[in-house]
Amino acid sequence: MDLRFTPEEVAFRDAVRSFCRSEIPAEIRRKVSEGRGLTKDDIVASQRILNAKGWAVPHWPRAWGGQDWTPIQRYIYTEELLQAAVPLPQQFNCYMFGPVLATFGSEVQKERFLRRAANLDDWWCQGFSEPGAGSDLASLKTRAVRDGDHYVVDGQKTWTTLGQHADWIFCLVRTDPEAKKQRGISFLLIDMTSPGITVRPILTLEGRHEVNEVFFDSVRVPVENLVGEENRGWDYAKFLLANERTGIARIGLTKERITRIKRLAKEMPAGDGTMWDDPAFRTRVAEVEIELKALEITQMRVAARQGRADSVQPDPASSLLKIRGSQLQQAATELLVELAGPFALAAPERGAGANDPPGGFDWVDAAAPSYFNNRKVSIYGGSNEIQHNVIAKGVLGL
Amino acid sequence: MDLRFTPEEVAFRDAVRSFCRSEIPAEIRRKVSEGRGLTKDDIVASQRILNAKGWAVPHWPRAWGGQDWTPIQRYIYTEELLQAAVPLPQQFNCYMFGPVLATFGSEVQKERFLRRAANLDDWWCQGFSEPGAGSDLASLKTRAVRDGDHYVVDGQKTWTTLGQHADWIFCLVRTDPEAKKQRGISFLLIDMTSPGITVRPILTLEGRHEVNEVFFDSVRVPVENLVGEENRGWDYAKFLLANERTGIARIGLTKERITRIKRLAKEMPAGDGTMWDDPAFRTRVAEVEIELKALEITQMRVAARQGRADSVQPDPASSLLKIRGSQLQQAATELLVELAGPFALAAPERGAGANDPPGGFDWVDAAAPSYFNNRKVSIYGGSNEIQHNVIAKGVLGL
Amino acid sequence: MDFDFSEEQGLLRDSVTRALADAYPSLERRQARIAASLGFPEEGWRSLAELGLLGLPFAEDDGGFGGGPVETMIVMEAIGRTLAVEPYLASAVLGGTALRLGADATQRARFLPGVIDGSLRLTLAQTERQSRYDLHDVATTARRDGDGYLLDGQKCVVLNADAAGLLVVSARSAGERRDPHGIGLFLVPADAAGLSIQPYPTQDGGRAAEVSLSGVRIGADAVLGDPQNGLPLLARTVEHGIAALAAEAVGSMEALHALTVEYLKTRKQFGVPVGSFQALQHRAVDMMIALEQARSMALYAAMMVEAPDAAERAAALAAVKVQVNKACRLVGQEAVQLHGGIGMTLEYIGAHHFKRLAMIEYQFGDTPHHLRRVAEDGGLIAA
Amino acid sequence: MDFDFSEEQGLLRDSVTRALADAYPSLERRQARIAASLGFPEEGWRSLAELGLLGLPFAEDDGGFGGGPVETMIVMEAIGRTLAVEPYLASAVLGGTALRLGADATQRARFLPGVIDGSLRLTLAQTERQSRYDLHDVATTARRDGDGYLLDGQKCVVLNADAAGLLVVSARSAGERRDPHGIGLFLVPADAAGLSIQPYPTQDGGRAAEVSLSGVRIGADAVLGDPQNGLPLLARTVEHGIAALAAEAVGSMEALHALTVEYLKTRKQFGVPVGSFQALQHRAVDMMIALEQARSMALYAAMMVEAPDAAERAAALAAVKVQVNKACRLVGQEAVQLHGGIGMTLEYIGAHHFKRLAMIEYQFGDTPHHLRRVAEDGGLIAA
Repeated sequence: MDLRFTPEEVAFRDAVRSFCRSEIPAEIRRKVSEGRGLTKDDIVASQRILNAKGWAVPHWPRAWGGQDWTPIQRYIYTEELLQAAVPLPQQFNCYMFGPVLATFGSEVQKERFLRRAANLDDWWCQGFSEPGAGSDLASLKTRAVRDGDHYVVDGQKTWTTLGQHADWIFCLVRTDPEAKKQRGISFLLIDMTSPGITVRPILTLEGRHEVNEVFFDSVRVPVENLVGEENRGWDYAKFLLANERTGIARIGLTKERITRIKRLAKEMPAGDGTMWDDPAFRTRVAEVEIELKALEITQMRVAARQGRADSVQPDPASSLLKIRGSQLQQAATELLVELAGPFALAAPERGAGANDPPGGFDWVDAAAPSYFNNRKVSIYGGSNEIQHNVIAKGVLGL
Repeated sequence: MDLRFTPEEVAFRDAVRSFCRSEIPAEIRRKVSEGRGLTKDDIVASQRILNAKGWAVPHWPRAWGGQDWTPIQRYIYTEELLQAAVPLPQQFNCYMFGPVLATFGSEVQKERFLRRAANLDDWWCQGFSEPGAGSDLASLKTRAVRDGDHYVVDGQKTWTTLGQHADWIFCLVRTDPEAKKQRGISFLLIDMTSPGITVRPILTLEGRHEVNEVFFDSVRVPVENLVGEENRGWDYAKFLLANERTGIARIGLTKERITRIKRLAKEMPAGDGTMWDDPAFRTRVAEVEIELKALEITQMRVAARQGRADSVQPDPASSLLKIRGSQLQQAATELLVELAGPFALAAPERGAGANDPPGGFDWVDAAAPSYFNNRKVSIYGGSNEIQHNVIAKGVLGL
Repeated sequence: MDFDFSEEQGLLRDSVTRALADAYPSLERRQARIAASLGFPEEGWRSLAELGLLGLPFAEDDGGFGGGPVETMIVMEAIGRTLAVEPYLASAVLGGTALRLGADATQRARFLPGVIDGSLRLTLAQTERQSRYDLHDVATTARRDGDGYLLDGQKCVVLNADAAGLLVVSARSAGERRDPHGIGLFLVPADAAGLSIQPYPTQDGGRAAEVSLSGVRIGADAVLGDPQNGLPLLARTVEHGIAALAAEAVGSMEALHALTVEYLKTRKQFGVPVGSFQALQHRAVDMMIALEQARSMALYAAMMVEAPDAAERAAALAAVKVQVNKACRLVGQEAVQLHGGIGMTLEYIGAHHFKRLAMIEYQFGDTPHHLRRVAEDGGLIAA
Repeated sequence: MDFDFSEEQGLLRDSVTRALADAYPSLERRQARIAASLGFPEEGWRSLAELGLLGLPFAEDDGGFGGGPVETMIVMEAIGRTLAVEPYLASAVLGGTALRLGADATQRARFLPGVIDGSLRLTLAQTERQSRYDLHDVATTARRDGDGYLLDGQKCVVLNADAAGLLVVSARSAGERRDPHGIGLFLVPADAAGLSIQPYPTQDGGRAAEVSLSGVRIGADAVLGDPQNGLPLLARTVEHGIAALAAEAVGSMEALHALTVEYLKTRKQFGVPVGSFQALQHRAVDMMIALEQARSMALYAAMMVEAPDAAERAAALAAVKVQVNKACRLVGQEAVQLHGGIGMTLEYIGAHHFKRLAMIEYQFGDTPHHLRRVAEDGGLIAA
């Protein structure tokens, strides 16, 4: 048992750390750090820098741009990106679509899509959730009916993150309406420019356009865009959702937030000094840091276990990481709003002529939106309630 | 709307307050305050003083020693006793047995038992819970079979509080084994000296003998000891359990604990001063006080509502009072243990020759036992989980 | 002790509830009202005046209706339930309290008729860059200038300043930045020379502004009470603000809790209503407990906000804010969580309740601020 | 990075687990062991010596087995799981660490053989009436007296003092009561003249004592390290105590959580297993999360307790204690609650786990104490 990184792991960490800080534009990292929205160009630019280095899709098969990293290296890589406030590689391209296609796609599909996905030449989004099928995904209703060389798709998807930027969407569609719930579902790739697709924005709490509804009205999709076998889409989705958990605790993100909070606290007046001089505030920060340290070790324990030959399944501990990780991400944003205090009330849209930020603090208007936005992390990707159920059943046997 | 006490209510409060402090022996009140066990003699002595004043059973019918107090007066009375660390009138005699008998008993039974119960001439205990029937009381198994002028009782009761002191036990017994759950249950009064009764102590967390198992082996009970009608005992029990909620939040008890904690904190060294000089500790005390203040108003709202002619049913808000009241009783004991700190480790049984209490603090050994003992308050009388179910169903309609 | 409304209070409750329900029948209509240039429609304000709500707290001798804290509570609860954006808090409660308790006969005669008929709106300019929630931390200066004063300084996050005709401004006529002594409250017309207002929307659908004062000249008649000892008046003004916010929070939480319970009953997942899951039931119950505890504290605030003993009153209102803040957070967060995705979207009224509740936590002092005040003063229970 | 036990560590784990399971097969047997005059049976201590556990932390040159913090963690976890009452913490961990890190060659030669073969038990006498958890708060005095010292003072809640042959006592040879400088550690034989031990049982089945020193004379050879600068050694000793307690807590929580889950599966109410209620399931999950987070911190403690940087080490161990304390409270309280009445009775082993976990919170510093230390030092993450 040795709980320290090996010298090789330390060297790797330092390499990732210095690359992140020297190569990714500071302006992009500032936006991430402040919790302000990124433009599509920001995300593409950052990912292409990573991809040029060979680091956009390290967990993919070597043939498609992956790196044969150990689980610990992958863990280090993700955490370093997060701590440097570098946008993670576009999630749908890199952590969902890519792994599924590399595993279940045809050679033609791989050739056509994978390298473009890694470089964000194509932007992929996800078409899983429907208005009546959120956590209960298997009850989805969007259907695809075979018509010659095409499927004809009708239905509606929702919570489609950044679908407004997307060139392609990978969808779960019902191809056999007779089959029970999980069966009869297929995994289809759909060109977002196809006639019959409408994208409607949904504004989230903080007022940002992050998610969409996507409507399909007799959309014709070539059968060559079916992934794997018809009616086996549920298997591919399960594979994908297990992959989604990678780095789900977002330790590095919360660390970066805490670091920033401490820095800002030293500049925020309070009483005769600053907020950092207030023992009660420091205590609340420390509580989050301590819980985060424990979660960091827990995450390393999980990562180390994944490195063993006998464990190819996703660890049930990923539910634990999801629950506590999301809680700590949220706790950090609560501290940020507390720090902004009376100034948190001001909204970012200050309008023309209003040059001075509230109280002269240029970050306070983004504090509450960051808090609002982060309420989602305990909801999406399988809500924390679902994760509790998973542990109760899968680990405790209740 | 006037949220203050009327002058009459203030006068009443002052009268109860001064009576408690001048008439109830200080030694008994000290034991209550420190959370040390009372002897049977302590409890009897205290209750007889109250009864001589006419205050042991104020909520009983006037004919049997009650006072025509308003709900607000009853509330004031209970809270003042608690705040003065006066033992409340023996619960089973005064809040359970008495009201049931006064409402459902025969005149002969009332004449025989009620005045003796009010004066603690007879000590009553409760025989409801069974090993397999705790929160799910209706599944009880102890049976009573009619044999001439007697019932023959066989079975087992558990969690019988202070049954070791009891002269009598009021029991729920199954008289019709064919009937479904709630039906077929009768309410029987049993002399604890009857042949066939065995009492076995159960020691609770803090090492005290507070509860018992009571075994019935062919115990013969005269039929005249049946309360009301055969097989209608469940109705009487429901009536009793609704009564049990009276003053269930125990605001006064927690107030008394907080007062004591503040006093002790001023004497407990910490750093260059005392624990009371520690802003973090004071903040934790204040949090409990604030929550308690809110609960006090909530309890007054409930009490005021009970005073209205159109509400004779127990208020569903009593579940709320039970939940939050028990949590605050427990929170206060946690603060007490925190205050005792390293000295909390010492157990009360110090043995001969060990005259010096740990660190010289004569109260610290009772801190943890008080914390341990108070874990029960969120379990008994319908656990907090059951109370949550009650509100979810009865108030929210879920 | 009596927790029932009087007949008049019952009528007030009915009328204000009906009027606001009419004005705010849907989220769309609320957003349309917010889109007005001041963040609310003028006719909305006029209808509050017509209902008599703007004169509610003032004495009948001053042309008001002689209402007290309970009446304000009734109005603010209705505002909270409907998420109404008219500046009742800024003008009637904050500005109104300062005038009601601080103005002399001349000032009352001059300003109150307009306040009551709705033609004059007020606000309180108190927060500063460095003050956080400390009312006694005032860097804005009021220098003697002949009979009057010259005001210089910056005020932050002044509620609805762009809709106000008159600002109540705290400024220091003597002493060091954090001295309790030397603070005065001054009445500054919105069109005063040297006054600049930079308005902006707030996170919760309201409006506020940065206000800068650069050599703003005011006369002797613009001083509210004692120019050197105005802190008690400012404190009482903010205490009324806290009592009003508590009631608003209760109204909003009540609405949000009802929405949540309704959602749990109707939304199905895995073939059954979401509300059939016991874990969610218990959390809805904990929300209700928090709501009821906050409701009790809103009543306590109404009872204590006119209490004569300043220390007792201050401790009580601080305690109220702590309890209400905690309830705002729990009820708001749990509502979003129990709703799932829909709770995250601006298309859902519940999301707007969540945001308003989140912001109430940071108005007039957050939880740690007031908790510290209660603790420093030795708590609520004498020992 | 590698979280697996080495082969030797695996063997150690198996043997200690087996031995303690044999010694503690039931609650009745545990209570019978406690009934022994010292609170544990002598043969229990001997069997630990025979297993080599008493020599585990000492260097092979000193006759030990050269184990490190991971080995101690393994033993303490097994002790926690079985609620064993042998004074391993007091003697092997606390006394052992003080000697291992502080004793010179002569002292090692004189004492370690007995410590390792079990004939000499140790303990640490540190807490004083006014010290609370502050190691630097020492009123007990050590006055020079010829070559040696005269010790005077009172020590409180000294673990298993009545079973110890040698006490490691903190005392002040210079400076004021709370000066970090001027503190020394002194070795005092249990039979020293002027030493008085008043033993008593503890809440959790263990034993402790009030120890008074009245002109206790010790020689120069009884000073452990620097008599004026012993605080770092004392701090390191207590850090090892915290690491050991963390492991013990994890073992106990693991057992208690398993008991709770088992109870939920078997106990029926309303005709179904209690564990079929979702609200209880989710709470059992939260217990598991707390347990796993504490387990991570026990590992972190083992990793950091020998770290060279004193400030980093202190912050790490303080953080460990905070997290473990919180877990002890949550897991203990929830276990009792989910068990219902049975969890309240001394006839149930789970109740004894609850009490031990409750007391661990208050050994070597409670949550507020260590939280303050972490906060004062600026936290764990550099900013």
